[in-house]
Order: sequence, then structure tokens, then C-alpha cells
Amino acid sequence: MTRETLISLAIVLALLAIPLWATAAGETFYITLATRMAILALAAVGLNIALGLGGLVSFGHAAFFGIGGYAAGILASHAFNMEPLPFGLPGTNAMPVIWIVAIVASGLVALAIGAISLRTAGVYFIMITLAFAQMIFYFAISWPAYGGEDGLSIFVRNQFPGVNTLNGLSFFFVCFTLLIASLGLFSLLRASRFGAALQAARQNEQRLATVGIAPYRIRLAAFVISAMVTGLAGALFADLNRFVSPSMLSWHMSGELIVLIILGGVGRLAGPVAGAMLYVAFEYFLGGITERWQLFLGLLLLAVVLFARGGVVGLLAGKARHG
Amino acid sequence: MQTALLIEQILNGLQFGVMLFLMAAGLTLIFGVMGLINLAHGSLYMVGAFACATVAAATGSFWLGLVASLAAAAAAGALMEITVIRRLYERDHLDQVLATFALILVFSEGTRWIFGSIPLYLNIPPLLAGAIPLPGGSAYPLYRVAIIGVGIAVAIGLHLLITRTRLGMRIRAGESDREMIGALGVDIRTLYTVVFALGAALAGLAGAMVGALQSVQVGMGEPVLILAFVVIVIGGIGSIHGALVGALLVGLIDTLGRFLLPVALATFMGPSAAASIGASVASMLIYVFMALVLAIRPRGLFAAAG
Amino acid sequence: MKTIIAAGIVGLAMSVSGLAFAEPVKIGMITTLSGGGAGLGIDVRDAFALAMKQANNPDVTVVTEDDAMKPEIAVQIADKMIQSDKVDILTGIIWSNLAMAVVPSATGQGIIYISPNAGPSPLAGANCNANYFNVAYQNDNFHEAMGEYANKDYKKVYILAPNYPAGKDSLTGFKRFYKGELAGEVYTQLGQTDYAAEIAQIRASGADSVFFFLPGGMGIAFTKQWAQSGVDLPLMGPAFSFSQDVLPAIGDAALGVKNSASWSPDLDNEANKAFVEAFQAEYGRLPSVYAAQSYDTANLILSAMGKAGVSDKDAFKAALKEADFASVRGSFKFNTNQHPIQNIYVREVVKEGDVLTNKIIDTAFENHEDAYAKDCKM
Amino acid sequence: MAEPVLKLSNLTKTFGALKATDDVSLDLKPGEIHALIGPNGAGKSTLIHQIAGSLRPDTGSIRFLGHDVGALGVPERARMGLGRTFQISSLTPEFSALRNVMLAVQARQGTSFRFFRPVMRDRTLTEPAMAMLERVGLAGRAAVPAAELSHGERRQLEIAIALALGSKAFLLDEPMAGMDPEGSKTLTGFLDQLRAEAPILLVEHDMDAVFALADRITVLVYGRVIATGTVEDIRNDADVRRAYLGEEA
Repeated sequence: MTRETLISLAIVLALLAIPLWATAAGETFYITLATRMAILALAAVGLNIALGLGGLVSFGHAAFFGIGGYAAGILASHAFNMEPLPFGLPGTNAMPVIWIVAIVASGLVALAIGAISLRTAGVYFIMITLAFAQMIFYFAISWPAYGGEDGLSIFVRNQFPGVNTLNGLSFFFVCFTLLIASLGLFSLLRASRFGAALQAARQNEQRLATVGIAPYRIRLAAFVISAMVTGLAGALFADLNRFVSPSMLSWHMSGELIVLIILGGVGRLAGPVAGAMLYVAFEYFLGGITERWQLFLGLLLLAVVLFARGGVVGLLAGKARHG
Repeated sequence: MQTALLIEQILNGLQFGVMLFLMAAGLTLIFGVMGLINLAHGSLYMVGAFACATVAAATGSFWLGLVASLAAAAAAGALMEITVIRRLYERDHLDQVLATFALILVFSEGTRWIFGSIPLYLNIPPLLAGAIPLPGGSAYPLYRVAIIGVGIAVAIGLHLLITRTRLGMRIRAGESDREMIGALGVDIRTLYTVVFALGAALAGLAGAMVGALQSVQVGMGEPVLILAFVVIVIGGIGSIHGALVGALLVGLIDTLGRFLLPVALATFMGPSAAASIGASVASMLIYVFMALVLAIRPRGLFAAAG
Repeated sequence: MKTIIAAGIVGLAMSVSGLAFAEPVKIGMITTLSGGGAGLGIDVRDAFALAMKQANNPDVTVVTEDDAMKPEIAVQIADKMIQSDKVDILTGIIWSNLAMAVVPSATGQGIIYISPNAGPSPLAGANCNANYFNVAYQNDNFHEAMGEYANKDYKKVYILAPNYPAGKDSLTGFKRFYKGELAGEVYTQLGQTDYAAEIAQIRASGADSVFFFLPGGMGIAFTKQWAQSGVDLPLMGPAFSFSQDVLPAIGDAALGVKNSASWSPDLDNEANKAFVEAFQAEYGRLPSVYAAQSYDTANLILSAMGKAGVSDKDAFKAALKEADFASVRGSFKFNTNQHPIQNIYVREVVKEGDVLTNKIIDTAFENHEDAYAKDCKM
Repeated sequence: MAEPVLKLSNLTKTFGALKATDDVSLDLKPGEIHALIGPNGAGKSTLIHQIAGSLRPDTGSIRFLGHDVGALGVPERARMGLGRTFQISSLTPEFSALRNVMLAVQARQGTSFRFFRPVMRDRTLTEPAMAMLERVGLAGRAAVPAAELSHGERRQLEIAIALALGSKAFLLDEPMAGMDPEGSKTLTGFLDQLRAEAPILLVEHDMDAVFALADRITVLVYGRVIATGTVEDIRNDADVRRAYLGEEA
């Protein structure tokens, strides 16, 4: 077992320990906090596929996070109000169905955004993904059907067969299981032929083309997979808050997802998990002490970028090695 | 009457575009010369507006405020460059995005700490109050004409600076080859600080001029920043000419879209629905335009070589 | 001897009240203390604290946290206050979208929520809840009042608001009472700061007046640009753009604007005079309408505490519903949907010395009810 | 007479006023090493870019294995068997030498959209890749990241990659550049054997290597072909001596 594997395991176990401790101590709020960490980590694992493996600095992943959230919100509100969706489809409050819709919807939107954005590179890519996310953000704000700026409430948390999702701990385990699954997906992808081509595209696009693999298609596939994972996280986030609003689509959210990854370690398996834990804990504890916590967050981020490259995982496990 | 309104709206579009140009010029200059993407450019815009409002309130003179805005933004920019930015030139765009995102947080909360959350007061100088008549019986505010004038002057000034002066030659050399300019004995660190401060001063100027029209408050730079990015991406990152053309296109498309779309939609739907849907579509228009431009020309309209 | 008896009586009185009602009450205040809208949240927090300080009731604890104007943070704080701090009552939220995020789930968990500002229509109508009280207004109220007032003098009003739900509610509310012709109806972009294009359209439209709802920085920008444009038409709007927190930033451009509110610093009643004076003494500035609403919220809670213990939820809610407190708005009572029935006034921005403030010039509605109460099945 | 593997006819490419490639025609026959020489700025790199597909000629045609490939991009031409190395080593720096070659094996198999099976446990990738590393003498350095290889080793790795692609023709851009004499000698011996596998278009400044290896030489000056012929022909060509060798001396 390599050092990085050990550290990844330790990070994931630490996340698992929080709600278990909270239950024992009767501090149920920390279960909510841990669930938030798990969901943000899941979203960031998604982004890490595009950003960490593929080097695609997407500044618009909030779009997929929000689309996932709206999938959950819209389906649940139709189920709650007993109104059919277009084409006479029923709404639903079954999480598995919602997840599939969230994944498919984010994937399709990512296919369209990616197909145009990936024609560009570097700063252009950063900016065009940002612009597409802003476009969806403004659309969500001004489209009246689902609450616009006011957002959409999910009055009762959606259901998962055999699990009482209203129980905080059960819902945490649902999210945690999906997080573990996404980490499994990430490490499989990283080691696969697809992952090899994707990482090569990040390191040296010219080389990849010269061996006969077109980087565009590889990147597009990675972008879509990445968006799907982030979209799934969005659906869970909506269920955690029992609410979805355009702020899930804002460019601050996109920035936060990037921050999570950099805090934890770009391209590292457990980087997003470590980053999400650190970020949420920081926001919560510092936010409790001072209203100016964003100032200190900014200073912390600066310190990480300037002096602690590689994030938490990089600090603990040293440089990444590829077989 | 309709023609007069259209002329007025075109002027509004130009004025908006010129204001975007002041922001975009600094951004694109910094990217072109140093290869740096600076999200904190909007913070410099805010610094300019706050400096102008504070000095104008203390002295009673908008003009002193304007000078203060240039000085404060340039100083903040130079400080930013020396403490943080110069460590980022050799980094990838990801690190640059994150570090400058962090700078936004620091600047916003820092400004709030100093000035509080309540917006500051800043009004246009009496000299530029009033309006000039337009053909067709309408009128146009003098202050906005002045903004257009300043924008054109800055565009010409930048053009001359880059094509005619020693500093401009160095900037152009820096764009093409960092090592060569170092070998020529130019102090590249100072050059970069000067360029960054110049970009910052332009942003501060924009902030001060716009602050007199709008409200001077924390976070005022962020919406403008995103629009400025749209402008330089459309124009081609690194190109001053591209920034000018991009800014005017975005200004005109946005203003005329907001004006014309609801009118167009009202021909086949109710006025209330047309107003609402027209506004929704208009708010997305420039992003659609940007996507179109990049789909056809992935490096923008005036892509710099390389 | 006498003093001992007196002390005994006081002690008896205290212990009697203590016997039945002096249960500790924990109030969670979620409000906006950082970010663009912090000025409003700070007024709400300060006025609430002022009322608590005046009451000096040792049984009340207030925990305050900043929602940074982000719904997901508000939800997280609400969860924490409910699960960890075990609050009995939540209050403080400024914005409708944050209220929509927090209120349904909090009231669903049996927590009482008392709104000091936002009043989104779903919570007043179909989704009203016995645990939800609104001390401020239903979102449409101020706009309705301006529509009613416009009937007096104007025939052709141009109306504009940002393109988001509160903006649409605003124009809908205005049109519900306005009988004249509309010169135009425009939705601007949320967060838009340049209104030259809209002002040009207004100039060309032949309107005789303008009604606008542009909260925060948007309103400051619009009013300044309006004054600079030289278009000479009367402006009116709800109080949000002409409240005490934004007037200094607009400056003299605001002079003469008519705006509607349920409260004004010059409102003539004892409670209000005392409030305005105490607020100025404590914080060195004039209170805003948000401060007034928050002050009433605090006094409402205190009045209910004197009648029932919070552990008996139904009795406590009944006590709240009586609204037996001296409102700074004068007459105040709850409708069936637990939203206020109150007067809405029309104010004008004036200058007193160097300070811009509002003066009441008319009463648009007396004992006004909102339009959604009939949809509330409670 | 064998059909040429690669045939360029009348290629022209201009950048503004500069004619970087001026009516160039040349071909590459099976089993030969065809060296392309010329002073700096003669347009050799521009020509290589056009052959590889990263630049489009203004006019003229490129035929590879009997097909017109003018409309194809870099990856398509690579898949047809055009194996290219770079003037400045171009590898995936974080990957080990082995994984660099494996990427080429994977590309040759045409299966990059496999998402789950770990490549390091895939013998259809590791074994051929290891075999290529052995051929170029890099087997002992298989696990070392490309970024940590020496200059010469990177050159060897580039050739291993081109080999792994099963190339039908090699396009080698200055493979000797920056090598010590010992390394150049080894590489010269290796290229000598390589021509049996597929013909080589060799761009090279090292004249010893060129004269030792080349079957034919084409001389490019200011984008124009001024001579083509055997080593003997070129040594004796007056134009070449004047325009090129003379200039170097």
C-alpha cells in the first residue's frame, strides 16, 4: 500500500468518524456538517476528473451542480403537487430516479457546453465555461416557472428505497456511499486507457495527437463524465438543504469547487475530500468567530497557492507518482 | 421620435462599451505582457471608486477624487503585483485563478472592514451636470458624453503608448519574448510592475467614473469583471484593439438587446410576458454572442499571434 | 416594614409570573451581516438587540449568525441552530429567497419562525403555516399601496422592476390597485447598475410618472442616473430604495421621491417616538424601516413570553397571535394567515438639516390585508 | 520501381510575405533513409509540420501510402502510420518511460475509450511496450518518469514510441540534437537497422550522421529544394557547396 493510499484511507475514515462521533455525543448538527462535506467532496471529485486528470480548468461547474439540484427540486415539486411534467411524465420523490435524471441532464448540457468550449484552450476555456454557467444562472433567475431567484423548496426530503432519508445519519450514509463510489470511479478512470490518454492530453497535447489519439474526443468524454458526477452531487445538495436556488449556479460556487480541489490537492484521489472537509470546517468554525471569515479564507487560500502547492494530500503524501 | 430613441440607445451602448473597454484594456494588457489572468481586476475598480468617493467627500471636489482614484488603484495594483502577483507568472492558469480569487475575498472583506457595508455617496461634478440636445428633440447627459470622450482618449493614448514610446516597445518585446527583453538589459520586474499598475489605474478610473453614476459599494466590481472577461475573450486575449472592438460590440449588443427584444417579442405576445421573456433572453445575449464567436474563431476576433 | 412588604409583593408578583411563564426562550437570529445587503441585516440585528436591552429579560438568549445572503448558508445555520443550539424561535432573515429556503423546513420541524422582513407570497397563501408569523408585510403590500396612491394624480405610469420573482410580484402588486394606463412595463436584469437605456425609453414613452422597485445598489444607481438625465417626471416606489440605510448614498437626487411603507420615523405614536430616540442614542443613526420591523418582532416575542411558556407551543402561538404589544407602527394585528393587518403610508424624502429622511404625506391604505390570505387554509 | 511511401508534390506555404515552403517536391521510398538538410531557417520545420498535419500547405499535395492525406489531421495521419519525433523532446513528462510507450501501443490498438481496466495490469499494453524499450536500450529505465530521463534517453524514448506505433514511415526531427558523441554513435547504428522496418525522413544537422546514414539527401534553402541526390551527388554539387556548405564553413 503506498503512502498516498494510506492517507486517502485516513481522510475518508476521518469523514466517516464525524457523524459517528456526533451521534454518540448527541451533537446531531455535526452530522449535517459531515453530510455537507461529503456532498461537496462528491461534486469536487467530479470536477477533479476534468481538472485534475485532464487539466481542464472549468470555471463553470456550478452549472452542473445546479442542474443536478434543479432536477431534484423540479421532480420533487411535481411529485409534491401531483402535477405532471411536460409529456405527461409524473414527478417523483424516489432518489434513484432523481439521480439518473440529474446525471443524464448534466451530462447532456455538458456535452453541448463541452463541444463548443473544448475547441478553445487555456484562458479561453476558463472564460467560456464561466460564460456558459453565467448564461444558465441568468436563465434560472429570470425563468419564473420554478421560483426564479427565490428558488424552489423540497418540502419533504426525497426517498431512497429501504432507507429513512429523513434521519440525518441515514442520509449521510447515502451520500457517503456515493462519495466512495465516485472515488472508486475516479481511481479506475485514472488507471484506465482512457485515463492514460486524458492525462497525456493534459501533459502534452501534441504528443497525444502524434500517437494518433485525438485529444478533443477524450477531453469531451472526460468533461461529460465530470459533469455527471458533479450533477449527482447537486441533486444530493438540494436534498440536504431541502431547497434549490440559482445560487447553486453562481460563479462563486464554481470558484468554491476549484478551491476545494486546490486545498486538497489537484488530481489526487482524496484531494477533494480533504479539501471539502477543510473548507466546510473553516467556514463553520471561523464563521462562528467572525463575520470577516472570508478575509481569512482569502489569506489562507493565498498561502496555499503560494507556499503549499499540492494541497493537503500533497503536503502529507509528497509528489504524485504515476506507475 | 423612434429614431431619436435609437440614437440615444446607441450612445448608451457606446458609453457602456467604453466603460467596459477601460476595464478590459488593463486585463488584456496584463494578460498579453505577463500571461496572467487576474480575477482581482474588479477589486481595483472598486478601490478606484472608494478612493474617489472618500476624497470627493472630504474635499468636495470630484476632480481631486478622480486623481485619487488613479493614484490609489495604481498603488493597490503595484502592491498587489509586488506581494502576490509576481510569484504567479511562472505558474499555470489554475494557480492564477485561485490566487486572484483569494485576492477578491481579501479586498472585498478588507474594504468592508474599513468602510462598512453601507454604500458611499459620490455624484457627478457640477461642471458635467446637464444634458446636450440630440437631433429629434431628445437630450443626452453630458457626463455620459464625457465618459465616451475619456474612453476614446484612453484608447488613442494606449495605441500611441504601445506603438510610439520606449515603454510601449518594451511591452511589445515582453509580449513576444520574455527572455530576450531580459537579455536586452531591461529590468523586467520593474516593467511588469509598471504595466500592472497601469492596468490597475485604468480600472480605478473606470470605477471612479462609474461610481458617480451608480452606487459605490463592496462587490461592485464583480459583475463588471465578468463582462470584461467576455469582452477580452471575444476580442482575443492580449489584443488592445480586440478589447476595444469587443467592448463596443458587447456594449451595443447588451443595450440594444435590452431595448429591442421586448419590443420585438411584443409583436406576437402580451406586453407583460414580452417584457419578462425579453429581459430573460437579453440577459443571456452577450454570452450567446461570445459562444458564437468562439465557435467560429476559438481565439477571438483579433487573436494575438502564438 | 413597608419596604419588606413591598419587596414581598414584588417578589410574589415575579414568582407568580415566573411560576407560569418565566421559561427560558432561545431565539436564533439568521441575518445578513456580510456581503452586499449587510446594511439591512445590521439594522435588524441592532434594533432587535435594542428591544432586548430595554426589556432586560434574563430568560431570553439570542444567538446571531451571518447568512452572507446565501440561501445554502442560511439553511446550514438554521439546521445548526435547531439541532445544536436548540432554539425555540427563529427570526432575522431579510431576503425572500433565503426565507423560502429556511422557513418551510424549520416550521416543518416545529420551530416558530417570525419574519422581520421578507414576506414571499407562497408563505402567505397556499403554503401558510401555523408556526410562521410575519411581522413585517406581505411582499406585495408596499407596491399595492403605491398603485393605490398613483390613482390620485397619475394617468400614465411607467413601471419597472428587476426580472426575478420579487420584481414580478412588485409590478403585479402595483397593477392590482392601479387603475390608469401603463406607459410601459420593463423588467431589468437583476444586479444591473446602468439604467441609461431604460431612462431613455421612459423619456420617449410619454409617461406622466414612474414607479420602480429596485432594491439595494440598483435603486441607488437608478435614482442618481435619473436625476442626472434631466427627465423631469415624478418618481415613486416602495420604501426599500429610500430607506435610511441607502439615502446617504443617493444624496439629494432622492429629494421629493414618494415611497410607501408601513412605518416612518415621523409616525406619530408614543412607542415610535421612544424607539427612534433610543435607537439614535444607542447607534448614532436614524433607524430604517427594517429596524422598526425588527424592533416590533422583538417586542412581539417578549409580549408572548409574558402570557405563555414556550414549551407549550400552542399556547405560545396563541399568545403571539394576539399581538399584544405596543407597535411602533401604531395599530397592528394579525390576519388569519398570521400576516399583518396594518396601515400603509406614503412618504416623501426630505432634508432635515443635513440629514435626508422620510416624512409621511398620505395614508394609502388603512388596515390593509394581503391578497393571499384567502388561499391560506389554517 | 517501388511506389514511394511518402510523396510531396509542389508544396507551398507562405506566412505573409515570407515563402517558408516554395514548391517543394520530394519522396520517400521503401527501405531508404532520406535526409533533409539545410541551414537554419531553411523551412525544414515548416515542412515537417505540413507532413505531420499540424500545418496546412497553401497548395500542393501530400500522398502517404498511396492516399492523399492533405485533408487529414495529426491524429488521423498518425493512425495511418506516420511516426514522428520532435526537435525538442515531446513526451508526457509525468509518465514513466514505460507508460509513454504504452500510450502509443494503446493508440495503435485504437482503444482509448476503455474506462475501467487498469493499464498497468494489461499485458497487451505492457509487454509490447517493454519490448520496444528493450529494442532502443531503455528497458532498465522503464519506471523512471520521462521528465527525469537524460536528454539522450528521451531521444531513445521518442524512437521507441514511434516504433510502438508500428509506423510505416518515420519522420525524425533532429534526433541527434544535444547528444554526446557516444550517444550519437549508438543512435546512428540503431537508425541504420531501423530503415529495414520502415523508411526514414531524417532532418539532421549532424553531417557525420547524415553522410553515414542517408541513401539520398535533399537540400533545402529558403524554402526551395536546391538539390536532391545521393551522398556523392550532394558532396559534389556546386550549388550546395556555395549556398549551404560554404555558408557553414
